[in-house]
Order: sequence, then C-alpha cells, then structure tokens
Amino acid sequence: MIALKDILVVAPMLVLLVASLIPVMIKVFNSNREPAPFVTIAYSILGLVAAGFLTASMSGVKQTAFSDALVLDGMGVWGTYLVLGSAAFAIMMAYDHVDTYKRLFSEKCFLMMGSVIGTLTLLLSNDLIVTFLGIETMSLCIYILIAMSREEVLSKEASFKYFVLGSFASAIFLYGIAMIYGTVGSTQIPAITAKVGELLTNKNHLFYFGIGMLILGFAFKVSIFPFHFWTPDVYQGSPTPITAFMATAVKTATFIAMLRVFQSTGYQAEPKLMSALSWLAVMTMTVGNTAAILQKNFKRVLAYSSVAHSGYIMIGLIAAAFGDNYDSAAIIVLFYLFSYSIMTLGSFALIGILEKKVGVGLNVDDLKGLAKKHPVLAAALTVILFSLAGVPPTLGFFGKFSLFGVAIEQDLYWLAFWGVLNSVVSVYYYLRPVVVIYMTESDETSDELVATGGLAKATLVFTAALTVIIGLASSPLLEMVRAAVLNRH
Amino acid sequence: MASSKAEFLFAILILAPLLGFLANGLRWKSKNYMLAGSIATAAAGTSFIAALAIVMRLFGEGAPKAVTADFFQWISIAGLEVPVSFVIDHISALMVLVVTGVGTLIHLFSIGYMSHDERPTKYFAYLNLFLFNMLLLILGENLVLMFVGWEGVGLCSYLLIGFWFTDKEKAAAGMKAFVTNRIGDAGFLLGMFMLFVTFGSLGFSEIISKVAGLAAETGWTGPITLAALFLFVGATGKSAQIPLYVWLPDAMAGPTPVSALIHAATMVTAGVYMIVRLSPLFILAPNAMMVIAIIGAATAVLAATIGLTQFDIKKVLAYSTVSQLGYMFLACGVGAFGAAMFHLVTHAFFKALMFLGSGSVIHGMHEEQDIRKMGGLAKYMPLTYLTFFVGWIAIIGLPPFAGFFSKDEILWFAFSSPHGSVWLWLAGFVGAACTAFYMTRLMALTFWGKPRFDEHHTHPHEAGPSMTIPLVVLAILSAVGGFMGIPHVIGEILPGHPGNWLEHWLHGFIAVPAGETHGSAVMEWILMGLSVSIAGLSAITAYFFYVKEPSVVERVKNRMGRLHTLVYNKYFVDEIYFAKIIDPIVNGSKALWAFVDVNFIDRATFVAGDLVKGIGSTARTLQSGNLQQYALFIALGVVGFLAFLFELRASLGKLLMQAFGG
Amino acid sequence: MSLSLNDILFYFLAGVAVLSALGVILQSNPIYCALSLALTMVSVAGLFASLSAWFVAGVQLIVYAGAVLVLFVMVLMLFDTKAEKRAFSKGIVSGFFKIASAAMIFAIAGGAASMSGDARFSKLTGIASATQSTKDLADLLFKKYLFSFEAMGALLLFIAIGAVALSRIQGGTHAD
Amino acid sequence: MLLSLIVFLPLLFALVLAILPKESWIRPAAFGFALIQFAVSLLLFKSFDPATPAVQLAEFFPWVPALGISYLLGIDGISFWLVLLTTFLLPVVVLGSWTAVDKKSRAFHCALFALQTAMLGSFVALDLVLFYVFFELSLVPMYFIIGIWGGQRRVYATMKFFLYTMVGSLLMLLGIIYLMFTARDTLGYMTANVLELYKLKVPFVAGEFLNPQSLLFFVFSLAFAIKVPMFPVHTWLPDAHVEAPTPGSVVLAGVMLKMGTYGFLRFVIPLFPEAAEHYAWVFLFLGAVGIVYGALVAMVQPDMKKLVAYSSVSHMGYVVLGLFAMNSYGVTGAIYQMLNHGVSTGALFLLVGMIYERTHSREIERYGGLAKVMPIYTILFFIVTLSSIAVPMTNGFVGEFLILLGGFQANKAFGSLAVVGVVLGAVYMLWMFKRVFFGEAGPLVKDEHHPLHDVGVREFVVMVPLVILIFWMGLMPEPFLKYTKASVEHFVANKDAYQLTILESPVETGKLTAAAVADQKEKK
Amino acid sequence: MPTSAVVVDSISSVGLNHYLILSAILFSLGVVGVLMRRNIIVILMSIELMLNAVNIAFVAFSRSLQNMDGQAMVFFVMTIAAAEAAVGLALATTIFKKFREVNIRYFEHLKG
Repeated sequence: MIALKDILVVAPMLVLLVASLIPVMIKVFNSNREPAPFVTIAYSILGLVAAGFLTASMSGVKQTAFSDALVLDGMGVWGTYLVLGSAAFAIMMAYDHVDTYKRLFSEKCFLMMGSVIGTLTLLLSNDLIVTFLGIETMSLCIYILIAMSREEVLSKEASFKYFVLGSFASAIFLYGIAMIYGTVGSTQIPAITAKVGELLTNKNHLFYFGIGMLILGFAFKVSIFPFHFWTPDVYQGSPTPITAFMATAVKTATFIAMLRVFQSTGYQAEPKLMSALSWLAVMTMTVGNTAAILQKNFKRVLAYSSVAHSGYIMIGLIAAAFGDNYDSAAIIVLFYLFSYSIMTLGSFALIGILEKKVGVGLNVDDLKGLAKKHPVLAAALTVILFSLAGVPPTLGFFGKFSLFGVAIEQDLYWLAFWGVLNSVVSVYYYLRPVVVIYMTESDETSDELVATGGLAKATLVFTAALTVIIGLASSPLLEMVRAAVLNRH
Repeated sequence: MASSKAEFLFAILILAPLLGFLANGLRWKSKNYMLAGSIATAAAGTSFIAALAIVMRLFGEGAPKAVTADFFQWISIAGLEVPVSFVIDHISALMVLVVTGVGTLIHLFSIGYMSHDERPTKYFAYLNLFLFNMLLLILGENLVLMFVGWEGVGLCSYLLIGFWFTDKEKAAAGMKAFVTNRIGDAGFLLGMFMLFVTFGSLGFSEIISKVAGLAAETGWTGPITLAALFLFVGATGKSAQIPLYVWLPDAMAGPTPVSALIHAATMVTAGVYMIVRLSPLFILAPNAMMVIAIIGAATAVLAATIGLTQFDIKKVLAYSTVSQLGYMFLACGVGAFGAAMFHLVTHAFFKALMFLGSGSVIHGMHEEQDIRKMGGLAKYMPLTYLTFFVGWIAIIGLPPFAGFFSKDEILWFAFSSPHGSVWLWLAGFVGAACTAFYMTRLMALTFWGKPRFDEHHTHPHEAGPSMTIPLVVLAILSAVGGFMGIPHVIGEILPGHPGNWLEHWLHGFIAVPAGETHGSAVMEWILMGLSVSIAGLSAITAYFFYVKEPSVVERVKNRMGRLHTLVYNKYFVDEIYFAKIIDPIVNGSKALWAFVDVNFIDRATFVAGDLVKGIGSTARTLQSGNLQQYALFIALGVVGFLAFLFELRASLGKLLMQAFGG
Repeated sequence: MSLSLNDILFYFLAGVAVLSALGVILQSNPIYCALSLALTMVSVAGLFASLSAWFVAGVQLIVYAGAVLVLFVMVLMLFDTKAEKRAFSKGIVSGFFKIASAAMIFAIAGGAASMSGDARFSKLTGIASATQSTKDLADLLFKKYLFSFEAMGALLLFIAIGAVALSRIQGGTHAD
Repeated sequence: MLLSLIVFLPLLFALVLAILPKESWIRPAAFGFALIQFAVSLLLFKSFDPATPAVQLAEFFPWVPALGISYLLGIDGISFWLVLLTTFLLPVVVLGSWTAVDKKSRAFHCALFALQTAMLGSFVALDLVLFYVFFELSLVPMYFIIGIWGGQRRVYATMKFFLYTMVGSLLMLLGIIYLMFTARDTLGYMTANVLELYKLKVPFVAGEFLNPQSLLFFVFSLAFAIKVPMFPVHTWLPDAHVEAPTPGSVVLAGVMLKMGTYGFLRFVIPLFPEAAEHYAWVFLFLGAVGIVYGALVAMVQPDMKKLVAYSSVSHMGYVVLGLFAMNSYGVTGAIYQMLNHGVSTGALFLLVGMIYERTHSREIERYGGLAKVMPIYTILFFIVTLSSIAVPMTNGFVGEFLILLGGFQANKAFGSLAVVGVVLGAVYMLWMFKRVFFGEAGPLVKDEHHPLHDVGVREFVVMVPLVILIFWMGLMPEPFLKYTKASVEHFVANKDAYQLTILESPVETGKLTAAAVADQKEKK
Repeated sequence: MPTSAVVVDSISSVGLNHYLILSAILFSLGVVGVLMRRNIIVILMSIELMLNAVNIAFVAFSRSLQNMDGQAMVFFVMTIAAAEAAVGLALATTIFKKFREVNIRYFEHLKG
C-alpha cells in the first residue's frame, strides 16, 4: 500500500501540481480574472524550486515506489534537475513574452507544469505503461500549449502536425508495449530487461516486433531519423519557450527512459538490432546536419541541430545497450544531455530575445549587426555556437569528447567516425550566424533587432558562461553524473 | 699549427673587404665616389697585403704546406662538423693572390669608371662584399664554407649585374645569372651531400685523405662519380659551361669593371678552382673526368664560334671568357689540373686587362658598346690600345705572352694525357683558331681602321690614372705571367733551363692522372707550332677581312647566310631554353595551379561540400510539410527497421506464407 | 475443421470489425466513417467479451462507442461536412508506398504473431467469472497501478483545463 | 609556474585590454604587454637547461581525473624555441599592425592575445587532450581575425581554414581517445599524458594498412598535415593568407603552421615509431613534392601575398622532409627551419602588408621600379628575400642545408627532388622581386596622386629585430642549436622507443594519474 | 460469490494468433487511414482504430497469459484515447474556426 516513501518519490510532482493549480484556482475564485503574470510565474518557479529541493533531498535515494511503477535513482534525480531547470528557463522565457501570452497565462503555466509532471513521470517510470502515460501527459499538454500561441497559422499547423504524428507514434509505441507484454508477461522494465537476452536469443518474433516498435516509439519523441520530420516544423511553429522545453526536457527524459530500457546486456544477443540502431544514428546525424546547412530560419537550424544531436546521443545509447560497460556509457549520455540542454537553452533564449513574432522566428541573416547593437548577446551566442560545434574548451567539446570516447571504448569506430564527419559539417552552420554577426558589413543598420526580455538575456549569458566554466572544469560535473548513474536500483 | 698570428692575418684578409662593405654599405646614399672607392680599394688592398703576408710563409725551407686558421664552430651536429676555418695552401695561394691582386686593381679602376654614377657607394659596397665572399670561397677549409662563398659571389654577381636595375633587361640579366647559378648550386649541394653520405665529412683535407687509397671507379653510378658529376654541375653553373653558360653573356649588363672582376677573372673560375681543389677525388672518377673534358672542349669551341659574330665589345669578351673557361675544364677533364690553374691565372690577367680595356673604351666612347660604331680608336686612346694589344697577343696565344704558355700546356695535355685524345686536342685547336680570329676582329673593329663614329660629337679620350694604372699593371702581368709555367721542352732550350715553376709549386697538391702519357717532345713541338701558326694565320685572316677588305666579310656572311644567322643568334640557345624549358615550366605551373589546386583539390572540397548540401537538400525535399508524408516516413521507418531486424529479405516469403497459412 | 461456437463468434466479430474498419477508412462521408467506427468499437467490445474481459468490454462500449464517438459525431455536425470530393490524398506513388507500408506492417506483425509459439490459449479449465475478473481488475488498478491511475486523473485534469483554454483562445495575432 | 605564467599571461592581458577605458590606449598597452610577455618568456633562458633532453619546468595537476586528463605542461629542446618564437613575434605583430588594423582594434588585440595563449599552450602541453584543447582553441581567434579584419573573400577563407583544420583535428580526436583507451588496457589506467603514452606499443603489422598503429599514424598525420599544410591539403592556406590581415598572416605563417610540424615531432613520430618508419617515405615524398609544387605554383601567382603563401607551402615542405628524414640533420634542420620560416615569412608578410597599406594592391603586375622610390623598403625586402631563398649567412640556409642533407641521407631520390626546390625558390622570389622592384615604374608606383613614402620609423623598428635575427641565426646557428641538440639527439637515438622523463620531477605524473584512477575505482 | 466458470471449448481453433492477426489487420487499416485520408477528423478516427487494435492485442495477451495486467492497460489506453480524442477534436475545432475547412493539405506552411 501507499507508504511514505512512495509519497516522497512523487512529492516533487505533487508540489508541481499544487503550484500549478494555485494560479488557476485563483482565477477560478476570482471570477475568471487573470492573476498578475508575475504571481503566476512566481508560483510556477516556486513550485519548480521546491520540487528541485525535494529532489535534492532524495539525491542519495534509490528506491522504487507504487509497486515498482516508479523508480527513483541517481539517473532519475539527475534527469529531474535537468527537466526542472529547463522548465524554469522556459517559463522565465515565457514571462519575457508575457504580453503575447497575457491571456490565459495561468492556464499556460498550468499546462506547462502539466507537461513537466508528465516528463517527470516519464523520467521516473519503471513500468512501460507509466512511461506511456508520462509521454502522453507531457505530449498532450504540449500540443495544447503550442496551439494556444497567438500566432495563427503556423502554431496551429505545428500543433496539429505534432498531435497527429505524436498520436500515430504513440499507437506504434503502444503496439510495441502490447507485444512486449505478451512475450514478457509484464510491462515492468526490470522484468523486461531481465528477459531481453533470453527472448532475443530464442528469436521470439513477437518480442522482436515489440522491442522494435518500442524503440521506434521512443525514437519519435527524440526525433531520430526517419521519425524526425515533425521536429523542424513543430520547433519552428511553436512558441520559443515551448520549443526550448521540448528540445531539452522532453529529450532528456525520453533519452533517460530509453537508457532504462536499454539497461541490459541481453541486447548483445542481437547484433542486428545494434546495426539497425547504428544506421538510424548515422542517418539522424547526417540528415540533421546536412539539412541544417540549408536553412535560413535560425530556429529551424537549431531544430535540425537538435535532430543531429539526437543522433550523437544515440551513439551513447547504442554503446550503453550493446557495449560491455553500461555505466560509462550512461554517464556520458547524461553528461551529454546536460551539455546539450545548456547550449540549446542558450540558443533558444537568443531566439526568444530577438524574434519579432512568435513562430516566424528570425532568420540567420537577421542577426546582422547584432555585434554592434548587443555585443554581450552576440558574444554569448557565439560562445554557445562554438560550444555546439564542439570547439574546446567548451562544454560542447567535452560532451563530444566523452561521447566519441564511449563509442571508441565500445569499439563503435564507424559510429565515431560518422560522428566526427558530421561534426565537421555542423561547424559550417553553427558558424554561419557567427559570420553574419561579426563578419558581414553592417552598413545597413538593422533596426529590426529589438532585444526583449531580461530573464531570457540572463539565461543566455548564464548558459554561455556555464558552457565555458564547466568546459574548463568538467571534472566535478562528470563526477556528479558518475555518482548519479552509479546510484542505481 | 696555425699560430694566432696567422689567424690575425686571416682575419684581416677576410674581414677587410667585409668592413669595407659595411663602411660603404651603411652610408649607401652617399655620392662621394672618391671616398667610397678609396675605402673599397683600401680594403681590397689590405686583403692583398695580408694574403701576400700569408703566402710568404709558404716559401722557404721547412715552410708549412699550408697555413690554416680556425675560428669557431659554425655548425656542429652529430658528426657534421662545419668549422669556420680557412686554409691557404699552394692552390689557394695562387687563387687568393689573383683575386685580391686583380681585385684591388679593378677596385682602383672602378673609381674612375664609376665617377659619374648615381650610386657609387653602393657599387663599391657590393664589390667589397663580392671580394669577401670570394675569399670565403677560396679559403674555406670545407665544402660548406666554400658553398657559402659560392652562393655569396653569386648573390653579389646578381646585385652587380642588376646594378642599373631600372633597366628591365639588366634586372632580368641579374636574375638569369642568379637562377642559372642556383641550378649549379643545387648540383653542388647534391655533390656535397653525396660526399658527406659517402665519407662522413665535408672538410677538404679529410675528404682527400679518405679518398687517397681508393681505386678509380669504372661505372657511372659510384658515389664518387656521382659526387663528381654533381659537383661539376655546380661548376658548370658558376663557370658558365654548357649547358648553363647562357647567363654569362647577359651578365655583361653590369658595369664593366664588374665584368672584369667577377665575370672574367675571379668568380667564374671558381668552378675550375673547386675541381682542382678536389682533384684527388675527381681523378678517381674517370667517367666524370671524361664528361668534364668533353663539356669543356665543346664549350670552348661553341663559345668561340659565337664570339666570331658578336658586335657588342663586351659580348665578344664574354664569349671569349666562356671559351677560355672551357679550356680550363678541358684541362681538368684530361687530368691536367696544373694546366687548368695556370690558365686560370693567366686568363685572369689578360681577360681582366681586356675587360678593363673595353671599359676604358666604353667610358671613352660615352657608354657605346657596339664595335661597329668604333674603329680607329688607337690614336685616340693610345694607352688603352697598347695594353689591349698586349692582352690580344696573350689571348690568341702568341709566345712569349702569358696565354701562349697556358693554352699550349692545355692543348698538349689534351693530346697527351692518359685521359686525353686527339679529338679533344682538335677541339682546342679549332677553338684557338676561332679565338685568334674573333680577337683580331675585335682589335680591328675597335682600334684599327677608320673611325665609324661621328667624330664631331663623340670625343674618345683616355681616362684618368685610376683607370690606366690597372691597365698597365695587368698588361705587364699578361705579358710575363706565362713564365711561371714554362713547358719543359721550351725550358730545356732556354738559357738557365728554367723549370716549370708552377708545376713544382702545385706538386703534391693536385692529383696527377695515372697511366701513360702518349706523345713525345717532338710531338709537343709540332703541336705547339701548329697552334701558334693557326693562331697567327687566323689573326692575319681576320686582319685582312676587317681592316683591308671589309667587303669580304659581307660576302662570306652572305655565302653562309644560314650558318651566320645561327651563330649570330648564339645558336638560339636562349630561345630554345625559353621555348623548351622555361615556358613549359611556367605554363606547366599555371596549369598545375589551375588543375591541381583550383580544379582538383578545391574542387574536391567543393564537391564534398556539394555532396553534403545535396544530402541536405534531399532531406529538405522529404521535409515537404505534408503531414501524411511524414507519417508515411514513420511507417516506412517502422517497416524498414523491423524488416532489417527480421532479415525480411531472406525470410519474406516464409513469413508471408506462415502469416496467411497459419 | 469444426468450428466451435466461440470460433464462430470470433470470426463473425472479427469480420464485422474488419469490414467496419474498412468502412472507416473508405467512406468518403465522415459521418459514415464515424458510424463505421462505432460499429468497429462495438465488435471490438464483443471480442473483448469473447476473451472473457467483461469489464473492459463494458468500458469499451460506454467510453468509446458512447462518449468518444458522440464527441466525434458532434464535432462533425458542428463542421457540417458533407461527403468529400477528395477523401484521399493524391499521389499514386506515395499512395502505393502508403498502402505497401501498411501492408508490410500487417505482414510483419501478423507474421511475427503466427510464427511465435502456441497458437491457442492455454487450456486452463476455468477463467474467473465476470464479477471476479472485474474485481481482480479493480484490485490491480487501485493497488498495483495506483500511480498510473492517479496520474491518469491528473492527465484528465490537465486535458480538461487545456481543452477549455484551447476553445477560449481567440483568433488573431493582433486582436488582443 | 613559469610555463603557466607564460601561457596565460596573454590571456590576462587580453582581459585587461578588453576593459581598458580608452580606445587610444589599446595599441600602446598591447605593445607594452607584448613586450612584457616576451621579457617573461626570456626568463626561460635562466631556467632551461639545454644539456638534457628531459622535460623541464613541468607542471602537473589532474584536470579530469576520471578520463586521465591532466594539466601537464613542460618544455624541452623541441618546444623551447617555438615558445620563444611565439612570444617574440607578438610585439612585432602588434607594432606591425599599428595602422593596418583600423577597425575594432580592441577586439583585434584581444583576439591576438588570446591566440597567443592558445599557441603557447599547444607548444608546452604534454597532455594530448590539453594539447588538443589549445590546438583547437587557436582556431577561434584566428577565425575571427581572418573573418573580421580580412579582405574581400574573408568569410570564404576563414570558413575554409576552420573547416579544413577541423576535419583533421576531429579525426585526430578519435585517435587520441583510442590511445587513451589503449593506455587503459595496457598500462592499467586511462591517461592522455604523452609521456605515459610514449610507453605504449600500439600494435603494428608491417605489411598491412589496417592495423591500429598505421591508422592512428595516418589519422594524427592528417590533422597535422592539414595544419602544416602539406601538399595536397594545402589549399586553405593561400586563401587564408590572402584574406587575412597582415598580423593575422604573420601569426598564421609564423607560428600556427608550426603547430602542425611540432605535432609531427612531438606526437606522431614518437607515438607511432614503427608506422612512422614504415611510411616515412610517403612523407618524404609529399614533403619533396610540396617543396617543388609550392615553389612552382608560387612562381605563377599574380598576387604578392599569395605568392608568399605558396612559398610557405614550399618551406613547410622542407620541414616535413627534415622531420621524416628522422636523422639528426633533418630534425635539427626542421626545427631550425620552423624558426626561420617564422621569422622570414613573418617578415615577408609584414613587408607585403606595408606596401599594401600604401597602395591597397598586391598585384605584382601593377608594381615595378619600386626600388627607386622606396630604397630602404627595398633593402629590407631584399634581405628577407635572401633569407627566404636560403642564401648562406642568412638563417634560411642553415635550416635548408641541414634538412636537405638529412633528407638526402634518408632517401636519395626524394632528397634530390627536394633540392630542385632550392632553384625554384630563387626563381619565384627573385622573379617577384624583379617585377616589383626593378624595371620601369609601374602604374602604382608612378601614381602621382599617391606618392609612395619609404618605410617610416615604426615600420623600420618592426623590421629591425627580424633582420637582425635573420643574420644572427645565419651566422651563429650554434647558440640556437645548442638548445635543441640534446633533445634532437635523444629523439633520433631513441626513435624506435622514444621516452621522455621529467627533469627533477616534482610529481610522478604517471603514478599520480594512476592513483587518481584507482581512487575513482574505489569510489565506484 | 459463486463463480460460474465459462468453459472454454477445448477444441476451439481460435487462439492468440487469430486475435493478434486481427489486431494487426485493424492496426494496418488504421495506418492506412492516417496515411490516406485528408479529413483530419477521419485521421483521428483512424488513430482510434489503431489504439483499438492494440487493445485487442492487450486483451488477447491478458487472456493468454492469464494475468489481468493487460486489461488494466486497456483501461489506461482507453482513457488516453479518449483524452487524445478530446484534445484532437479541440484542436480540430480551433483549426476549423480559422480555416473553415478540415483538410490536411492546408498544413504545408512549415516545411523545408
């Protein structure tokens, strides 16, 4: 039955739920009048912070809850930090655009927190059905959030595309769960990972089918080729804070959920699975990077870059699932997720600062003259872009370094090689904004560049500083991640 | 063994010109030609005196075989020791005296010659710098040091040829000289490397002591043969032999004293000097010797024939120089290193004399160099005429002037040496005939006959003493210089039976070819007679042609039209070089640039980039915005992934059958 | 091969389900599609029942055939759509691929199903009665799946508020 | 701490420059800082013992102990002069770019000083990852220097520069990682410490291409070959040079290219001795081809700067030839040539920059007769030309001579091919010299509206130290060679099993790394 | 509570596979619907169809495995399906308000 420890595990979620409900309640009891955005956001942030503290208080814990439906371990704690952090930044960015969000702002925050709860559920799930629920909660809230944007055409289109494809992928995912349930007899992840080897060795076709569908269902959420097609469109059409949240928190949680599923040496029984996933990883990197080169819209560039990064992270996942050393791979995946999230938040923060109109975003060429008008922003963005490109001594470099390291440790030379080639390609488009910012003659003053949003600016500068600082001293972070991953149930 | 005093003297000897260079070089804008010239001449003179002081030590009983001076270790790496040390032995003694002596005279001459120039100080600085480098070349105890001087003189030659650089032609001539020399230098380097790889040392004495016991190589690819050939390539560059002689005639673009000093008396003989220095090595490579001899003979004849038709007074002398250098190489090639040295010295005297004489003429004629516009200058410039006359006799080889002795010795060795042959002699003989002819022609057109210039406008005049004194001194040397090497057959009939002093002096320092000499004293007399008489005959013919019956020249010219065109245009060697070597290289380089860099490497980069962009645009095409298409890709992805997992290609049929049959 | 009653029931319901599903995707009038879907739902409920999943069958009828489909129909009425001129997407090639990929999914899933293990249900003599199974299910839901159940509730709350909010947003970027 | 001081002082200066209140203070301050930096680096003479091949002045502390990455600095005879060259060139560059860089001078000098840190760091880093960090980091300021202050096609050039280098270095990163794991498997602990990695015997199979050592060798080589740049991956260089501002070119040619050759010497050959030995001919050949090819192509360039850029290709070909001769002469010559190239090509770029500032053209055809108008400039240019074509008594000769000697000793055919470069070098330089300085005055020179002034005092002062070095290094190579001798001898003598120790090591770095790892394991 | 056990016909030839294949058929039909139909409401219906197919599989497995977990899942899936339908229809309504049309081909602004 429900014990205190169960409540403790879900305490962050409860706190979030309460914190998100308060503004809505205020609204309800205040005859449907919108509370001040500041109040709304304060509750949300408070909730996030409180959730963070609650999580921190459980950092040493490793336990399951609710009849093994949830598991709280280091990986979960670490992921929770990331998700909460991303959510906090996203909400702060939304606050910067409060004039465009003013109506229904409390609902928006509420839904945002809803998706955070869903994300946390996904993150902590120890049961595929909980995973599914988490994904759905997260996604459904996000669909609505996207559609609630003031922007007419693009956001509706983005929302609907995401919705249809997401539901489609959910069905696939669910089909996979059904097959796994049928073959394993349970949907609990530990039960599944325990039987993976046996089922794969026996060539249980249903299980093959199930695990394949399951992975592909996950793959949709983290935009692995060929399930990535929604990504650029949806990222572009969504309000930037939502995009930032999707690109960081959702991805982080999904990847961690995948890590949980992949936590078994049994996968080594089927090398074909590995080569199939490797192909997907390679294709993802390639498609993401090459398509990004041709983009004009900065948000689309980042969307494709996010696709490409999923490809890189896949390398780590493959190493975790099919290598000899799950721990080291998982550590690196988490580390990479962290670095990726930091950089992505920073870059989306810049878009949030500069974009004229939600959804339309800004083109790379619009950045012309940024160095003159907002030198600090320009510098911060440049740092982040170099970090994304993997130039040392930034966080991005150490992320890539450790990721390729894991690949080589597990003898995944081809993946590492492709990763490197793709990194080179990526340099091209990451540096294009830098070229525009610094190297084009800014004779024509671009009055367009109106920077709004103090919090987003702070976010940008903060993340930029973080990339450099952690890049220079990555050891403590790495140690933290290591401790987190090793603290596993 | 070298006392500190020797080092002191060496320091003076070598540093004096350097100091002169610095003194003039640092005030290079000055137009005070007298001061500059004085400094430079004093520097050269100091060198000469120091050289003399050192050379004096070699004389007398119990005198050392060589005076050496070590200064410091220049480079020293793992077995490669390159000390800065100098040596004056019996070979370099000759050379150093010639260089500093003749050099001083030419410096002196230059004071007058350059008096009207805009940048005399610079000129004298260069001249001193040249002297410094030349001394390094001569005195260096190892090949590296010699190479330093070797390149250094090339550089100075470049600077001095292009001294009047505003003229594109002259600048081009300088560059041509340097580059051609560089080709030779590359050979020199390779030769050096070959020697180092073979003997592990680059010191002359060490190499010579190491080759001492070795047997002669018979093939073409032995290390010594290769080294010798490489070094000879270096020599052909510096000493203007086939195929690298082309720079020397063009080098006449420089001021005339420079031509006298660098391009006649000293620098161009460096190749000969180097071979003589390494004669124990060369003698072990008979095939290389043969090459040297043939090249030398060929150059002697070829250059002489070109000389027959030239009208530029300096060009004639230049080709003559090339030809005479050919004689020296012929001598080296047949193993007559002593004869080569002998000719080197006498040639330095008379050719410097003639160049200075021509300089005097040009100076007097207000920079006119075309001998067709001269004539009858004897009466205007008697002293110049007189000294030039001495030089003329010396070069065409009439006894008892210097040229006779040295050239005849070479011809004799070409015939009699174990390495010699009658063909080599014949080549030398023909060359001698041509030499006599073109030199007489030069005399005739310049000094004899009627003036062909406008006497009202041009007033040829004798120059001042600074220019005439060197002429006189050199004329004397040209006249008597030959007596240092009187052939035995002549010495025997002379009172007091003077021996061949030079041969004695060089004995033990140069290699002597092993094997039997052919020919006898009678033969030597006969050949001597032949060469003297052919020289005389040629001279008389030329005199007849150009003074008595100038019309004959035209007739001969017309009769042999094509041949004349060919020779007059220097066998079109320059043109051929340009068309067949230089242009192809330049065009080839452009093509390389265009094809390799631009069209291949960069293109490859672009193609790679385009490929990436192609993939990207394909990905973008797929990104059609159509939701259902995305869903299709998802479905296809699922299908593909699962099909791969199930190895569907192999088991598709089975699977379907069971699916429907089950 | 003799067919038991159960078999006949299965084949009948399956036939209805497939045919009505075909109706969903082939009818050009969305209302007919919705009605076909309702039929599918019902036959699926029947199938659940044939598998002794009584409670689920009931829920299927109530939630799906009842609530969800009514929702669909209502929205369709709201839209007031008629039979569409072009009910299907264009493109022969992509159409081929679409159908082919669906067929392949079927082939793989079906193949995998047919190739794996025993085709029949284990011959247990007894299966819990409807009441018992419902009880068991309730037990499961409120004990083992408590978290999921609660999360579900939260989800519905989010969706409810979200859907309301969505309906309240007003068009026009510059309207506010 | 001396090395850290030398490495990070410029970064500190860059920060100071970034916050200097007045724009007009920047240049003098930068110049002063550069001089201070140079003076500090001269302290090395006091602390450095040339008699030993061991690594000196080592500094160590673990950086990312989990991965065996440490902050390990050290200097030996191989890097000694490169460090000094780097610090020496900075004041020259700052002074030389006094007027050349007219916009955003603050940012420019910050970039320059940051670049300095990166370059110095890569010369003294003895940890592969640390080296890689500095190696890559150096790209960033240079990327901006070319991209912001460059010429017309600067963006193309800088992207090309960045991408080319990135391709190689990222592949090298894989190699580094592989080596670190090999260390883990053979030594028992993961480390990127080069001194430890030297102990590895990476498996090598002579006949086959696909063996770890050969692959690693080529991966590392590619990275450094691009940086050098060796034929046929050199095409980024001419573009980068042509577009870069003068100081950028000077630093690029003067120091950055050396990072490639230094990498060969420090990492490639000692880490993969068998493969290096086995495939040395490839590099001898490419070096020789590079010499000739660079010279031939330089010859036909219409643009002065491009000509100098291609001459760099040629000159760096010599360095590669010398390195892969793998004998004392070749290696010494290569190190010497690196310095020479830094001095003389740097000087050439400065000179070309000076004339470019006056006429805004580098087209050779439009010059001519410059010697008459700008005599001092001509003399300076001529001296540098001499150095560039390796006329004896200039620095170029010593280096080239040793390299060619070494190259010839190692491989007669390629050595002889390389000697052709001696001729061609003279051809392209002198031809250019002739066309620019001699002959009739060209359109730019006789342009009466813009009379050309001879070099000013500042420009003269910039050139003087370079000219002095040209002769000093040419006439007295021994004092310079003294510092490299022990290291080179050690290198050549032990090239099959190269090891380096730390002189009077304050810490046993290997053990410390191991201890850190053990500690990690315990925690686990 | 007395249990009236339903006796399973021992000679029944219909088993798990049949249900799974049926589920596969329905799922594929749903896929076809999603891929082919232009009306967004019908697409939503097709998705419902797919979820139903999955439900059949769940229940069949539950029956086969003799455990009730499958049915619990079906319960959740149904709820989710309902939620999805609600959100989807809400979205469709919003879109309809804007475009007065529910054709999928309107959604091609975001591409490339």
